[in-house]
Amino acid sequence: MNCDCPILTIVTFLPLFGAIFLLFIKGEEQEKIKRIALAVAIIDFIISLPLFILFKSDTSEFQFVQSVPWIKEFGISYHVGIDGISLFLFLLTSFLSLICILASWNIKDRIKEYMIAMLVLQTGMLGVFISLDLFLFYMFWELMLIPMYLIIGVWGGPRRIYATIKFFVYTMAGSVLMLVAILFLYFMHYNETGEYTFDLLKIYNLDIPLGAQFWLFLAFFFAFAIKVPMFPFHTWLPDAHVEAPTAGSVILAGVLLKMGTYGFVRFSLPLFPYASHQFVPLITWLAVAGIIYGALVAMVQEDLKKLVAYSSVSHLGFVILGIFVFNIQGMEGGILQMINHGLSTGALFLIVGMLYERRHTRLIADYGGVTKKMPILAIFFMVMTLSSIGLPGLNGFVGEFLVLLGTFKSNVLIAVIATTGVILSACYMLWMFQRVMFNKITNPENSKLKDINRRELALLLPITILIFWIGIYPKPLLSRMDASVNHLLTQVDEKYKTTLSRLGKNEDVLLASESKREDYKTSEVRISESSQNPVKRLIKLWK
Amino acid sequence: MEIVIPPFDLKSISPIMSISIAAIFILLIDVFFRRTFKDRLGYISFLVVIATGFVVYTQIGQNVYSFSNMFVVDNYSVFFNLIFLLSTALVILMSDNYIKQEGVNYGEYYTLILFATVGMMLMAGGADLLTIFLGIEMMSISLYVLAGFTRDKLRSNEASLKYFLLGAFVTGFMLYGIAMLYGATGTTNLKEIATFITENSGQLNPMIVVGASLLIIGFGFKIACVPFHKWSPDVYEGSPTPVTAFMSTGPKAAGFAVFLRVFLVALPDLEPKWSIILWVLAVITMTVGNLVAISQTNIKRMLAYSSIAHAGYALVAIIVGGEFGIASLLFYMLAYTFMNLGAFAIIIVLGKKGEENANIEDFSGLGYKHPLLAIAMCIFMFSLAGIPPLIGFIGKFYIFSAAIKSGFIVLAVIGMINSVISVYYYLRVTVVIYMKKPIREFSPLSLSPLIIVAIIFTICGTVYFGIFPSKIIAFAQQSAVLY
Amino acid sequence: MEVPLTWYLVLSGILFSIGAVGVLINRNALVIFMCIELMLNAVNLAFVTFSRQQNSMDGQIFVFFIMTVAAAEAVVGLAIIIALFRNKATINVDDINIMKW
Amino acid sequence: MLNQFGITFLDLIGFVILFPLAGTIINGFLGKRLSKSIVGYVGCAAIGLSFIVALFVLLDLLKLSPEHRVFEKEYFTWIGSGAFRAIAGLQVDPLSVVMILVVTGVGFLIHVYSIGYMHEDKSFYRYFTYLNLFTFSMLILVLANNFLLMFIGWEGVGLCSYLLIGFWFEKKSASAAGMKAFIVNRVGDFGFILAILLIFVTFGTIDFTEVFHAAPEHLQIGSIVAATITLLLFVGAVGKSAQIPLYTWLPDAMEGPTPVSALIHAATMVTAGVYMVVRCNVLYTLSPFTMTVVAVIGGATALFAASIGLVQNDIKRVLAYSTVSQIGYMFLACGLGGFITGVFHLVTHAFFKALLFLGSGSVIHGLGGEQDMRKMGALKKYMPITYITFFIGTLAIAGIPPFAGFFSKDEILLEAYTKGSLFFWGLGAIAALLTAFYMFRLLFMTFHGKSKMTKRVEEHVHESPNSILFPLIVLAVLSVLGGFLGFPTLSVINEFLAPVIGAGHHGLAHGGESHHVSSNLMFSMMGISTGIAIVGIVVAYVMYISRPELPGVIAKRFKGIYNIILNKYFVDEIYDATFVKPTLRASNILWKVVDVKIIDGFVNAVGRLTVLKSEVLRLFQTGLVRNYAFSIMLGGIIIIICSILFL
Amino acid sequence: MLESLLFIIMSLITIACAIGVVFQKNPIYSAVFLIQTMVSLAVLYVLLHAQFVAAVQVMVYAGAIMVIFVFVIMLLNLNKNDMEDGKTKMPMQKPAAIILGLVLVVMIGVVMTRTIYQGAQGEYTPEVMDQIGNTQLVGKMLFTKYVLPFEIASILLFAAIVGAIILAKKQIIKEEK
Repeated sequence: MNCDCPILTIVTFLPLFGAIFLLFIKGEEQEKIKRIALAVAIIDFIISLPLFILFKSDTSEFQFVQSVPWIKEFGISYHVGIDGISLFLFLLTSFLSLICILASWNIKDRIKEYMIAMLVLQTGMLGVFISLDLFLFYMFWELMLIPMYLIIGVWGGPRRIYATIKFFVYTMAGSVLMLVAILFLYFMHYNETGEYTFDLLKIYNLDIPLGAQFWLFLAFFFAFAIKVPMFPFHTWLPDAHVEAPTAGSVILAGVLLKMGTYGFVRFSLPLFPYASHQFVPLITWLAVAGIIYGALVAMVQEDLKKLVAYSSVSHLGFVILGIFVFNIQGMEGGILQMINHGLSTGALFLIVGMLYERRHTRLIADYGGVTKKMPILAIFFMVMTLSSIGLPGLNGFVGEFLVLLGTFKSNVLIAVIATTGVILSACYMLWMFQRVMFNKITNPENSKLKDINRRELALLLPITILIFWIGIYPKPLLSRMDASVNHLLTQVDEKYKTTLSRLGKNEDVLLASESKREDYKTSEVRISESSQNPVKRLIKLWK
Repeated sequence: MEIVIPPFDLKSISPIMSISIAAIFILLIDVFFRRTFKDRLGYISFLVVIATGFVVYTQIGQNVYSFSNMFVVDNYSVFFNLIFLLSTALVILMSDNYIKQEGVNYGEYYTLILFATVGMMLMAGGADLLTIFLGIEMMSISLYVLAGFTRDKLRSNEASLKYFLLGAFVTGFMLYGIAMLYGATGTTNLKEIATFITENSGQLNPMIVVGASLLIIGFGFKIACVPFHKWSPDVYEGSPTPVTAFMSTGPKAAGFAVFLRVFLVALPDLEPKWSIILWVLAVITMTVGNLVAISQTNIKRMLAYSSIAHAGYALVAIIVGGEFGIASLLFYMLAYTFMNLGAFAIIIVLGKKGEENANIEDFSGLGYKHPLLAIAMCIFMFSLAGIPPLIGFIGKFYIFSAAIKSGFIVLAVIGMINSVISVYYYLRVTVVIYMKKPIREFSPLSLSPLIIVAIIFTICGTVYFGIFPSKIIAFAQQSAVLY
Repeated sequence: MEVPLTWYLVLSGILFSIGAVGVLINRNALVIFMCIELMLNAVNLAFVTFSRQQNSMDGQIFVFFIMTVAAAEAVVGLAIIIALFRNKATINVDDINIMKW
Repeated sequence: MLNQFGITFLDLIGFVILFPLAGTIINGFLGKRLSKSIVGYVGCAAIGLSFIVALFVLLDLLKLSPEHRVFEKEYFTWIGSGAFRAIAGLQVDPLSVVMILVVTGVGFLIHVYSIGYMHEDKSFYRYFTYLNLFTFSMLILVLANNFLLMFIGWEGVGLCSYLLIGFWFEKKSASAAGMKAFIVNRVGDFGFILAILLIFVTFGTIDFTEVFHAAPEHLQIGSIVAATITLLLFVGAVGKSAQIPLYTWLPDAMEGPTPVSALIHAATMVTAGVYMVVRCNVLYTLSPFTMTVVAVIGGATALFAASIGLVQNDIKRVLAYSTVSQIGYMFLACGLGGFITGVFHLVTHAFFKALLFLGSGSVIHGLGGEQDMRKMGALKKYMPITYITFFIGTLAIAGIPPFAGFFSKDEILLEAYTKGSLFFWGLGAIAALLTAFYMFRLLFMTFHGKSKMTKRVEEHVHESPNSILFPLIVLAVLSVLGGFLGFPTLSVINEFLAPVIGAGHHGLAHGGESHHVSSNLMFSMMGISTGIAIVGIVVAYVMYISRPELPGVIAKRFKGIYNIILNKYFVDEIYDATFVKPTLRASNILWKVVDVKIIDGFVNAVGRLTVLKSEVLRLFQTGLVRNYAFSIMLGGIIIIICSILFL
Repeated sequence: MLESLLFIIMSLITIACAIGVVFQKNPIYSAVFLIQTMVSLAVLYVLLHAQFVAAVQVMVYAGAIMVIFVFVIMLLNLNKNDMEDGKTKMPMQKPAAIILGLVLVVMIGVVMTRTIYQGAQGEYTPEVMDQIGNTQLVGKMLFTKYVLPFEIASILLFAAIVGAIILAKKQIIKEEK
């Protein structure tokens, strides 16, 4: 906040400048291009790290804010900032982008264009997470479609064109309605205050009539639900994943899908609290359906990437569930799960990519016994698999558990059904792992496999470290989220309650955020006390 | 009978005059100094257009009626004039190469383009149905000829004939409409028509209504809105590519200029009627345009349908009306000029003599062979599809925000859905460019410096004004008042 | 002044319609063009009638300009037809459809 | 209680888990480059050191007065979100100390054993990594101070079990068994997670101390919440401890290396369920209904598994079913309120079952991997030490005094009789009979009678190396002596564990009061159970030593029943048909029909329809001028008509 | 009375000739009918006191423009049969067009008869016109109020001529090869 240096802007636009710089380099100098792109990504990542350290976890205000008028005529400003919700997604993005560029080292075909697309994509994604202006947000939201579209379409698999067009049109179809809704909000704000502005923070204060809330929510919902993708809108995902090159899949799973869930948190909930509450049954059921459905369908996939893609549907069901239970655990779990999914699924795609590079097939049936030849990969693969199925001690569990906890508090039945997802995820992931990595090598092709090289190790190792870190000590993340999530929920709650009281409904609302912040602090104090004198405390407790 | 000759406010028509004179001079130069200036005519006309642009620029804020209220100069017309001149200038830049290559490097070409520009300027500045009519005819006749300019080509002939026959046919309807308005109100002056209608608003005058409807046919034809659009795909396909580029931008903008001025200045009292008609027209226009564009294989034809669809979007601005609507129309027209001309410029560059690169499939593998051109083409396609941060997006955004502001939410939603459909076929071009293997050799490009300038300029416009549209928006807002 | 001016207008309407129908049903480009001229004539009649009705000259002046334009169009139109004929040796508009769909 | 360093060993409890972790890390990262002996030393040392620390911890704990024998060490907040917090902390109390001693103690022996047993294996270091990791997880499980941390251990051991079962991953059956184990365990975990959620929602905390403290005040006895929580927890326990209906994974788990079976699938991990039930005894006592369920399932499993064990021919499978059965006993005890008895049996079982497994491992090792008992026999002379230790183990499990199993099993039967009813006693008694029978059947088939080994095997048969024999001997000693921990009159373990039961201070606890039973009853029960065991042994002797043709005759006569039992009551097949197959079929339908045809079909249909519309609409563009003119005129007239008539 | 009679006769001729234009197979006959239509219209213009327009109608339209038409017809040497070969591609076009035309007639007729001009009357009554002279008035208007359109018309004609020349030139001259 007090940082004068516009660190967000630098991090966001540095890749873009990198891309522009790359334009002037001859396409033949592949090595140089790769190095430069990598350097840009590394620098970008390093610059983004201070955010984590400088971030103040005791405030729900947006930090590192920068606000410059952009298109004054429309009241559009370049307003960026992050809070505890977007911080990690932002960092995740810069991290995964770096990984992806490194993962694309073996691309031979038009590397220059590829790297440019990657870097532009990075700017787009980073921009989405920091935008505090609806217009800006929409702009980045659409901007990142193009490079992604190209990455899938140019460097993808055999059915890439179908997949990429489907991806693009589907996503676009969702987001145009959002644009209408954004415009509606804009004019609504004008009608109420006489000020033309797209500033999210100002529009937050808007009191939207209930009927309008319904439609607006729906408009945003489609955009985000398609992006997530939620259960019945998910069919673009397997196609896109299967056809995308490795890095494309990683980015797609790791970051792009988070845009939808992030959108729900950042926009849908605080803007339309009443409608959000009204839609809870529908959305939670869809989410649960997604969890189970994704898992079941993943189980019978024959293609590795498809399997992971469907598992994404399942995992993101958890995220959505967490967001729409309106309590702090659910929301924090949801956000954490976004990051977890980004890491573990991203890594899974990396691994699938590594296998694919060696064997040029993604069919599970073509593998078997790979562990024998690639023991190091097997370890990483195992870790990612376990993280994906939510093994305690790894990151997946923390998020999943918090989501389930939050869900359980608000709807036991749904929580119970969602928990079955835990069983199913073990089924499909382990089964897949078994078929790919275990058993005897039956396919002679597999006996020629080489274990991962140093570059690939460098891809997987940091992710693994993060996976363990989040699994074992997620507090740095959770504590940074806490204030923002709390603030968000309180905001939603208050608005919802006023709406209800205006409607004359005095029904007892299940309070979402029970001002947990104090609780949390006291618990910290308690720990420090207790560790000093545990016995005394125990005696006190016993009496 | 004493004759009082009114003062001639030549200043107000100075742009028109300069262009007309230049046109005639170019013809003369071509006749007398062909040897020396044969290859320079493009430069000369370009410079004239630029110079005229400055003249027009000085007219900002003048707001005068001149020549017995036949003609008006206001910011609205200035803005449109600038669009016309922009489009003319770019088309001139793009033509140079083309007409030489096709062996039709005549001074008449530039003359006619300039005359068409004169016609458009008359349309934008016409304050009387007569002036407007003459402007339309001036423009149309020039375009009929231009469409058939490569006259040894059957396609060109056919385009020309179709355009001509249908244009003349529609002119009949439009004139009948003007006649009816005249018969009902006793005047052809826009302001006076409005005054008359306002004063006698107690009665529903069917003649005015029918007259207005007939005008919709006439103007609708010029802007190619469904169901008066059918000429445009054929004509766009058959005409010489620079002419197609020209037709899809300047004259179309002129059509909108007239459309909006006539309906907002002369017939505001009938708004409840025509806005519903236009609502329906807008919806079917964008839908049909976008839908049919999907199945096109010829890129010029595809762009023709896309241009129909864009006309549908722009119609929304007219329906919305008001300052916001007008400003959005102005902006949209400018945006469209940039991106569409850019796209055509690329098509021209890739054209070979005799066979223009007309099929979308011919672009296969362009990304491998000519990466910069490919990027440029993609930028234009994405801009046309309305994807940020390009100018097409801002334009669409502007129009639909105007629509939403005035409560046309359904219209906006339909428009948005349409723009999704449109994404599909614009994407196909990029798909072909980047994701298909080349099916043929690209001939070595003969890039004339002029067309490079044109491409660079359109790209810069498309991108820069997409990211920083502030200035233009301000200008459009300031120009959004019909004097 | 026994002939009501409306009759003239009705006549112009009839002429206009005949012209329009003529455009739709003829296949000869020249005849189509003639029918268009017929339509313009109908418009002229209407203008003159209105002019008479309102005791103003504006309508007649308009007719003057319409004639000018008609002349210009005629010149261009015939030139186009000739150019086409040179290439294709027909002016049957039904045969002129290499560009469609 | 302070030593010269100013800290108690209680404070050093962390080292108990740190050593195995360190072992894991060292072996995991460097193992490939280290020599096998170093790997083995590191692995054993890690556990050994843990064991030593655990011993000191025990001593320190004993210094405290019984009601203060609870010590918590909190390290950091693991998950903190709103009011929810899970603290990474360790809890030392008599129960956990008993458990860590068993885990590290038995674990150490098995590690030592493994050095010999696994020596030929290429992935030696991997094996020790897993084993150390397992110990680490198991220690977390038993030392955790809250449910969620316990769950980490819980899943951690599950993971290691998975990895170790599938250790020879190239064997399809092994990797499949590992997966089966994991997934079935997950089914149990499903219950566990829900239980944790419900506990948090009910009590606002998941800390053991706080929950158990609050439970009696919050919940009525027999309240639905208590029943639900305990039932859900029990689902978890059922999964982990391989009880009906989730026991099927355990026999398959025998695909793993034998020491693994000994450590994980006999001595420690599978008893985690029992540990958990005992740990939550406060909650369980609040729900009599659950207690009954626990008892019934325990008893039923004991009998059921024992009956399967009767006819199995794979030496390890027999032991596996016996394990299932024995754990059933423990649950039976717990369900009847005899938590301490359950723990007691857990401990003794750990000794003798580890012994038995290791013994069988020794046999298998000696026979070069043969596991089918029908191809053994007369090993007595080839492997005398193995035979003796195995015989001790068999006596222990059969419940012959004074071996360990006798005391604990007898106590359970006593418990069943006094607290429960004749029904439960009956279950236990029959199971005991069967146990004695099948164990001696195993013994006889393996070590006695005629050799049925193939020639090739026979030439290679040899006594195992010392690293294998040493643990056998130690465990044999423990199997002999272990029972005296719970010797009816001077029951050390009862006294030691008493504070844990019922959270020590409220009146609901009624664990470990076998003292109240009249000694008359006690001794008659002892007699009866000894009698039962002897009957079993005699029958086995008759059938397999004196009249070896008898089993075949019986099998023929009761062919139907025999087949059913031989095929384990077709439970696997039933599960396959009722759960696995339908799920897969449903998934296939979901994928191929719902996903591809319906949902995606709809999406594509929208696209295709648009293109179709496009194709149809473009046909209106005929290329004919007159058509165009017509459409212009038609459009114009429609507009005019509309504008006049309708607007 | 005479006037009405004249009107009726002339209008009938006009309509008949117009129909003749449309339905004649031979373009040359169509042209002749068109000339006749225009001449009869000129008579009607005179009846409407628009002598100048009537004169221009005869001279420019019937004379000049139609002469070009005939000229072109001759030039292209079209005969009847050119248009007869081959079936029409649009069998429904003709009846539909006639129906549409009828609708149009009815519509325009209704509108024209229902609407009476109610605005202010201009100063140029037939009497005034007869007094000043129709042609003078036209001239005056052209150079005062309509000076701009007049000038534009000149450019328009210029453009048209340029266009016609470029299109109708015999061949594209291969540029100085």
